[in-house]
Amino acid sequence: MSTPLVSVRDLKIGATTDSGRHVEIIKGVSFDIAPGEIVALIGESGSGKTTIALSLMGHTRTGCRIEGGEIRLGANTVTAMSEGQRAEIRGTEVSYVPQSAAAAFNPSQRIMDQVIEITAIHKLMPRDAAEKKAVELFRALALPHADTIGSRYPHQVSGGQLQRLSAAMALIGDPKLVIFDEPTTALDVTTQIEVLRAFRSVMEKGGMAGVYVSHDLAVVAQIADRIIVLKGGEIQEEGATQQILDAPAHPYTRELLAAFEPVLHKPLEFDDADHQPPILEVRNLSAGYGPIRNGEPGAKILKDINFALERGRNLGVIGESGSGKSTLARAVAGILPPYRGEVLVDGFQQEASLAQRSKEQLRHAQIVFQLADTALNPAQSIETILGRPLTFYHGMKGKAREARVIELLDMVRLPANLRHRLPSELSGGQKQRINLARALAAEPQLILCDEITSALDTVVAAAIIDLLKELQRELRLSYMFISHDLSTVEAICDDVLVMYKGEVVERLPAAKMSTDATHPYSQLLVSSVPKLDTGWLSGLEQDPALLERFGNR
Amino acid sequence: MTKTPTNWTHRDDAMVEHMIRRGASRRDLLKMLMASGVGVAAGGSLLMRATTAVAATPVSGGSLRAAGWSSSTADTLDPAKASLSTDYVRCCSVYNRLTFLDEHGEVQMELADDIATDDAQTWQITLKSGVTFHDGKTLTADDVVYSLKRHLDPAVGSKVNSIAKQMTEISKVDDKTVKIVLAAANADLPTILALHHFMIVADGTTDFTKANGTGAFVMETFEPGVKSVGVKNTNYWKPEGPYLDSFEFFAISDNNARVNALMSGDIQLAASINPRSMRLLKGNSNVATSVTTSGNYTNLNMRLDLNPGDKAGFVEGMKYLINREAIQKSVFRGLAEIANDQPVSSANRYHNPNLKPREFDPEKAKALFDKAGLLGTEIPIVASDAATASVDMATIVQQSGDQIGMKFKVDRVPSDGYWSNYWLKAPVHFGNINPRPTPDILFSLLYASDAPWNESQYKSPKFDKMLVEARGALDDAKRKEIYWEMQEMVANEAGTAIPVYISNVDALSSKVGGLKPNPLGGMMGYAFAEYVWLNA
Amino acid sequence: MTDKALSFRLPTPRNLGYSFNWVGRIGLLVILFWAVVAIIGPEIAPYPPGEIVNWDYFTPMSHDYLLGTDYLGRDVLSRILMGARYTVGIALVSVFLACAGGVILGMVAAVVGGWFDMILSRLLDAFNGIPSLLFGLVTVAAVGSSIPVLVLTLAAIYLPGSYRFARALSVNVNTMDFVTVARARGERTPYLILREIFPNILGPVLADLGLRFVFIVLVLSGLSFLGLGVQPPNADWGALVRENIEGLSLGAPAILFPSVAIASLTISVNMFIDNLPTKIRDRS
Amino acid sequence: MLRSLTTWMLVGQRLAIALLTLVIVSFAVFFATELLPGDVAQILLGQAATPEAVAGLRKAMGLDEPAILRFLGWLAGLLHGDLGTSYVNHMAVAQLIGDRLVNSLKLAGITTLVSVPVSLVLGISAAMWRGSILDRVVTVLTISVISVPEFMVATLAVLIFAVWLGWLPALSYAADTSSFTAILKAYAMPVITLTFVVSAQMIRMTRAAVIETINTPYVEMALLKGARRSRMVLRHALPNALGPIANAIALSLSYLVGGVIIVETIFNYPGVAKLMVDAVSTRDLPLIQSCAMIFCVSYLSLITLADLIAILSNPRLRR
Repeated sequence: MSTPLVSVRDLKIGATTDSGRHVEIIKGVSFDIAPGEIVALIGESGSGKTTIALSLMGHTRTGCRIEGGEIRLGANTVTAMSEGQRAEIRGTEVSYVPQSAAAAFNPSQRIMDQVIEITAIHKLMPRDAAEKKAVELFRALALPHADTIGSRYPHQVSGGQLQRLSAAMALIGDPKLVIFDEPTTALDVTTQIEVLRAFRSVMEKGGMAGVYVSHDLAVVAQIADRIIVLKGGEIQEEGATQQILDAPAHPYTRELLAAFEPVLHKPLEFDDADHQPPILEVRNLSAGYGPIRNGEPGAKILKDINFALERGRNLGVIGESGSGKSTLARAVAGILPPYRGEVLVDGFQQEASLAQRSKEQLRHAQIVFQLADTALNPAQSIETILGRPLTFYHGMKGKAREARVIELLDMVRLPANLRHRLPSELSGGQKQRINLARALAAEPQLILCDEITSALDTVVAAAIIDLLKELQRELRLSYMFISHDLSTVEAICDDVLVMYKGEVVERLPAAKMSTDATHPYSQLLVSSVPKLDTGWLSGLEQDPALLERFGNR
Repeated sequence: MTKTPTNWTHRDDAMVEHMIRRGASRRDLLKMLMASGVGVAAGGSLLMRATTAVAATPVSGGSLRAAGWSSSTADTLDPAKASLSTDYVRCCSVYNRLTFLDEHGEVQMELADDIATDDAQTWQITLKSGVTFHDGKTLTADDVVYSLKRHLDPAVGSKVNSIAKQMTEISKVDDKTVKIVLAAANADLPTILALHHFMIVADGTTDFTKANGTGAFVMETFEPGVKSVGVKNTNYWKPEGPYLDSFEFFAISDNNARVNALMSGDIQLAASINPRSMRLLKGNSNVATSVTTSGNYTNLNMRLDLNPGDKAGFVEGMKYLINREAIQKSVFRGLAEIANDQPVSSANRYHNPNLKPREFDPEKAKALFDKAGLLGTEIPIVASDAATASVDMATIVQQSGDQIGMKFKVDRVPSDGYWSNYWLKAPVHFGNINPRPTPDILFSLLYASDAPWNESQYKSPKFDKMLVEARGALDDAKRKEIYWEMQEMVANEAGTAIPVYISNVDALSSKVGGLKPNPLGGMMGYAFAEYVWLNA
Repeated sequence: MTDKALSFRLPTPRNLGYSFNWVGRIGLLVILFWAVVAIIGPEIAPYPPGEIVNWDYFTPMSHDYLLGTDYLGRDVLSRILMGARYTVGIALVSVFLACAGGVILGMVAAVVGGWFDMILSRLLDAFNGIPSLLFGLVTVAAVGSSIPVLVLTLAAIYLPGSYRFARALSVNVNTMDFVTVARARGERTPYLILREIFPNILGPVLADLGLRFVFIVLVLSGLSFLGLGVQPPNADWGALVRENIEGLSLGAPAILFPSVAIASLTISVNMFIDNLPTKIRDRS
Repeated sequence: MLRSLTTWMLVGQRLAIALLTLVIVSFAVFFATELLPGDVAQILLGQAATPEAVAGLRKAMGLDEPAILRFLGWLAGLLHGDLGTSYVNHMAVAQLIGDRLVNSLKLAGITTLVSVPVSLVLGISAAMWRGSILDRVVTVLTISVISVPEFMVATLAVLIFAVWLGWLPALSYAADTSSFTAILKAYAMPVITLTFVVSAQMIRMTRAAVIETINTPYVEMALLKGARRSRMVLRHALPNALGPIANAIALSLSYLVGGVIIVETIFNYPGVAKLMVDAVSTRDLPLIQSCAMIFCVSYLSLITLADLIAILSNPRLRR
């Protein structure tokens, strides 16, 4: 075994809270990376995987400090270097591919200037040589119009393209080590495949070593040679990819793998379900944004949507970003009044805009948003957040209200003492449970879930799905579940609507989705979901005509 | 005053001595010392050092920059409309009057060669010959008639319309003589014609954006509210023409800025500076001050026809309550003369010296207020910065009132529109009167029953009769006797309390020579431009 | 009884659950000092504020006049103690009125939006166009001058500025999902403003309030100079500085101490607001 | 860059709003002036304002027709560029305002050239080294500078530089403006005083805006590309903070035209602010309206300019 490119010995990273208490985030981690080897760091959010990856570049986020241990990268001992020296190696020895490329690109600078910035900072080569090299990288990363894309601004290109551009940005300085920080979590399934393929081919050609940080085992399986499983800042298990997939030793690893087994959904039978009107019915619904001119908004998003959702059953809505699935949820809730068509809840016609709907009508349908960070008021305590709907709809006050809040917390499997905390003190999963509890406080009949699990880790997402099912059984709820992740939809929904560019292209029972989807776009979606075997990506053939028509290159 | 202030400090002695070195007339000084109660023995030594005044020979050439204290877009070159010091300075430099008053208040001839009358009612004025306007036209009687008659036309909006009204007939006898007939005999006509508003303009002039006068300077630039520049009039009819080549006049309203501009050499003359700034100037060798006691005063008016003025004893009580010494010393730093509640100041020949000012007696005042039933009631006093130092004076009255249980509320109102909204109207308010050359003008303007500016609504038929009698009297001794008695009547009966006559202090660079005090006001009666010169 | 007192721990910020750095503490101390002076000031003043105690003016600090005398020979210390009540009182009330009015209108404009927002913004922009001198004069002429009028005038002059600032903040918060959820629940504008938006813009609004307080303290003397508000012999600190300006060239204490008083008050207010006590949440 | 329709429409809308505001201000100023007691005739005659003299003068000046008609007449005149004639000295208002406006703009211009760079440098460096000694010094300095009354700063400046040291002339306008250095010396003190007054707010806002953009992911990305602190702030943080900074600068500079009455009086600098004070004290309606219009136009144009800068600096809005 030649000397390892990177060796981390007993790394300790700590932080002091505002109350002066010292907290240890990374508790003594040691591992090596051989030249040209790709190592994956797997674990839930809060497990310290990103912190370790960043520490390889000598960078710690505000409040944290490297407190012990040693990091060696090639000939440099990063932990012993000054900030100036560390700046020297960033981009030339080691470079970083950010999690959300859309946020990591400076909105007011052209893409080319940012991609070749490393060569400018470290004066590696003159500008025109750098630009030529960048265009070659763009071609290698299968980016469309490789030689003109550089002159555009970040907001003028899609999320997937930006992610590949960030890879080009990282590789321009020919680093020895490239750090991928969950680059595909924010992408749609189809785009994710193109990005993974591009990364793998470029890494193989360049012979560089890599650190791939992720919480998605299936994605990591396609690209990493070795996997390190992390939890609470400590390594749980380490081993070759195939060995971890086939024979996980540590119970936590097994739990991660279990979250991937598709859980088939058994529709619930309610005795009096048939003679009641559908909980939600939508007839030729059309909606859009922008000023209304002669009856039609500037940007028309939804075109003539029709469907019905029986009481007690769950309807999944699946589609990629830009398919209009979130707009559908907002149109049904009345947040974005549709300019044509009707929405009926439990048989009653709903007014277009929520301002005209009665309190009772509004109570029946509650909406839960994806990003818990912006969905919970940071300045209010959990008790106020959950208490408000109780007072608003049911006029509950004082002791009764507090008791009901504790009940709600228990319903979503959260400890009662959590009610005094602020949203910022909770984890992603806990925040999403509070989101749900707030919806339940209104005792609705229908809950519109707008991608509530896509921002969560697989394990936490799975727990939320189980919770939804239990609540459905106890409270006879029905869900309209919007997501871009097929496996989640299959785990909870009875029927599925497939949406593409504002139209419903297909409706079929969720169970039959992966087997006999008829519409080509549905088939493309099904085939793009990564499987838990290392050979899946290389063995995947997708009809190029389909890719051309539907994949947003 | 619980504790009568004792320390008339050494600083103020030095200031008085400083004043002497600058040529304050001997008579002013004596009065100043008498009024402020400083023993004669102590005063003696001060006088000795005064005599070494520097011999002064005029030098011609150079350009002088002077700053007044207020100017606005309402500045004008029309003598009839002149209302501020800036207007007077400009008019004096560009126009001439028939007569003018010298430093001792005596009437001297200017454009007029001779003014004759036998009954003080019809007057014969003969003009000097060889006098030309700036545009070359020679001065004739038509110009004089036009200049005097325009004051009667309301469209002109003349400030001396009420005085000019007494000239019932103004006619041209021949090219060199003008006849003026008055409504009633008035021996002071020559002095009246020395007022700035009676400058002589060319016949038929209506556009006053430019100035065409006979004066010592030609107005080169005139920007209202900004500055005016006068250039030497080469063919000036007076034998001894102006010494300066040119002069520039503008206003710096902030007193401190004006003093600093002088000390840094940007300007050579700073008009009417605040007495408190004297201490700054003393330390600076190349700066001097010129003090003139010209009879300007700020007075407390109590309308006799309104509450509380109409209560018997209130006015007299207030006259006892005013601490004249405190006003003289702390408000004006000694640069004022204690007055005896009547308008004719010591600078005037007819001043009545044996009318003693009321001494400060809070107990007597308290008894009077008690009798008037006003003890403890809140009495508002209206004051504003428009009337010089009125706010400080009001505060002093308020303090004295506190000692004896009188509640005075000082209402400080904006100087904007003060003269039209509060002056003459509020029951108790402050006014400010500019110096007038003759008692006749003062009494007819301020205290006659039909006077336009009767501040306290003082109505006394006996007073009116004496006023007319004095006006016509040619025998000076008789006139003086009547004016003395009228002064006593005003002091005892009128509702106007005049605590001090304010001395006007001009500061100038020591390079400036020839500036002499003048009863018509500061800056040598605003006519400095013609008479001063710049030493090397 | 005594042991209970012994065990009584000083209510330091730490054990009250707040972290409060020393800069903020100094600021708070100075503010409290001036607040106490504002309340008891006139009573402990050695001389009545208006009384002329000395013929000489701008005298240096001496035994019986601790901070010397002013331009009329009055005791500077008593006038500063008297002035505290006016400066601290009037400025605080006006700044709260201006900011309360501005923030509420700003939030309503951001939430209601549409024509209401457009018209209100244009009106207040127009109001900013009128010079404050003209506005002061008109107020004195129309309503006469008294302390309440002075407070309302100051509040009116500074309301448009705080409106513009609060509206910009509220517009950002208004786009957040938690406001949309509250709207979807059927909440009306008052609830949205008070409970959802206001807590999130409180920080920056307080910082703006600190800055506006400084401007108000200075403009206060300008308006009194116009005759609007504090009548002689009383005066706020700004008026003390303005009337003793001649003392500047003599380095007289009569002008230095009021300026020091103003500076200490305005700096401490801003130091306190920039370092407000924050609840210890024990999170890194 | 501005070729797309939406940006032009945006600019057009802005101008329409500005015009509407101008009209509102004009009417507001008119009613305010009507509320003031006394009129031109009374003020001009001052102490000599006897009833018949006032009536005579008022008729002569044509002031007896109702005020609202005179105002509408003035407004109509404004449409074709005639600012009317001043009641007080019968000179054309345009001529009266003319050179004084040039003076005001010259002073405002020079002050802007001095204060904006100074504020930006201090604001950005305070943000760059946040929490350091420099940051604390700048923060305390800005607060203490703005808490010193303006007239004291001006008087102090004159005392130190003109009287004691004698380097600079006390009066800026009256000084000779022959050589360039003379002009510099003449403008030095008013510009220093105004910079003191104006830059405090700009520094605070710049610092806050830059701090906000420093905490963004793309700035951290620059750090991870090996960029040093200065490059990180100047090339990445600052361009995105231009919007709020431009706004703060616009608000501070709008003060420079209308609010500098104190500096104009102390340095005897004939600008538009002093002209407005004269106009109000003499109830000279056409002059008041014209000055109010100038203040409003400058205020609105600065704000609109700031908005445009905010739009141009952000490619997403520029389209």
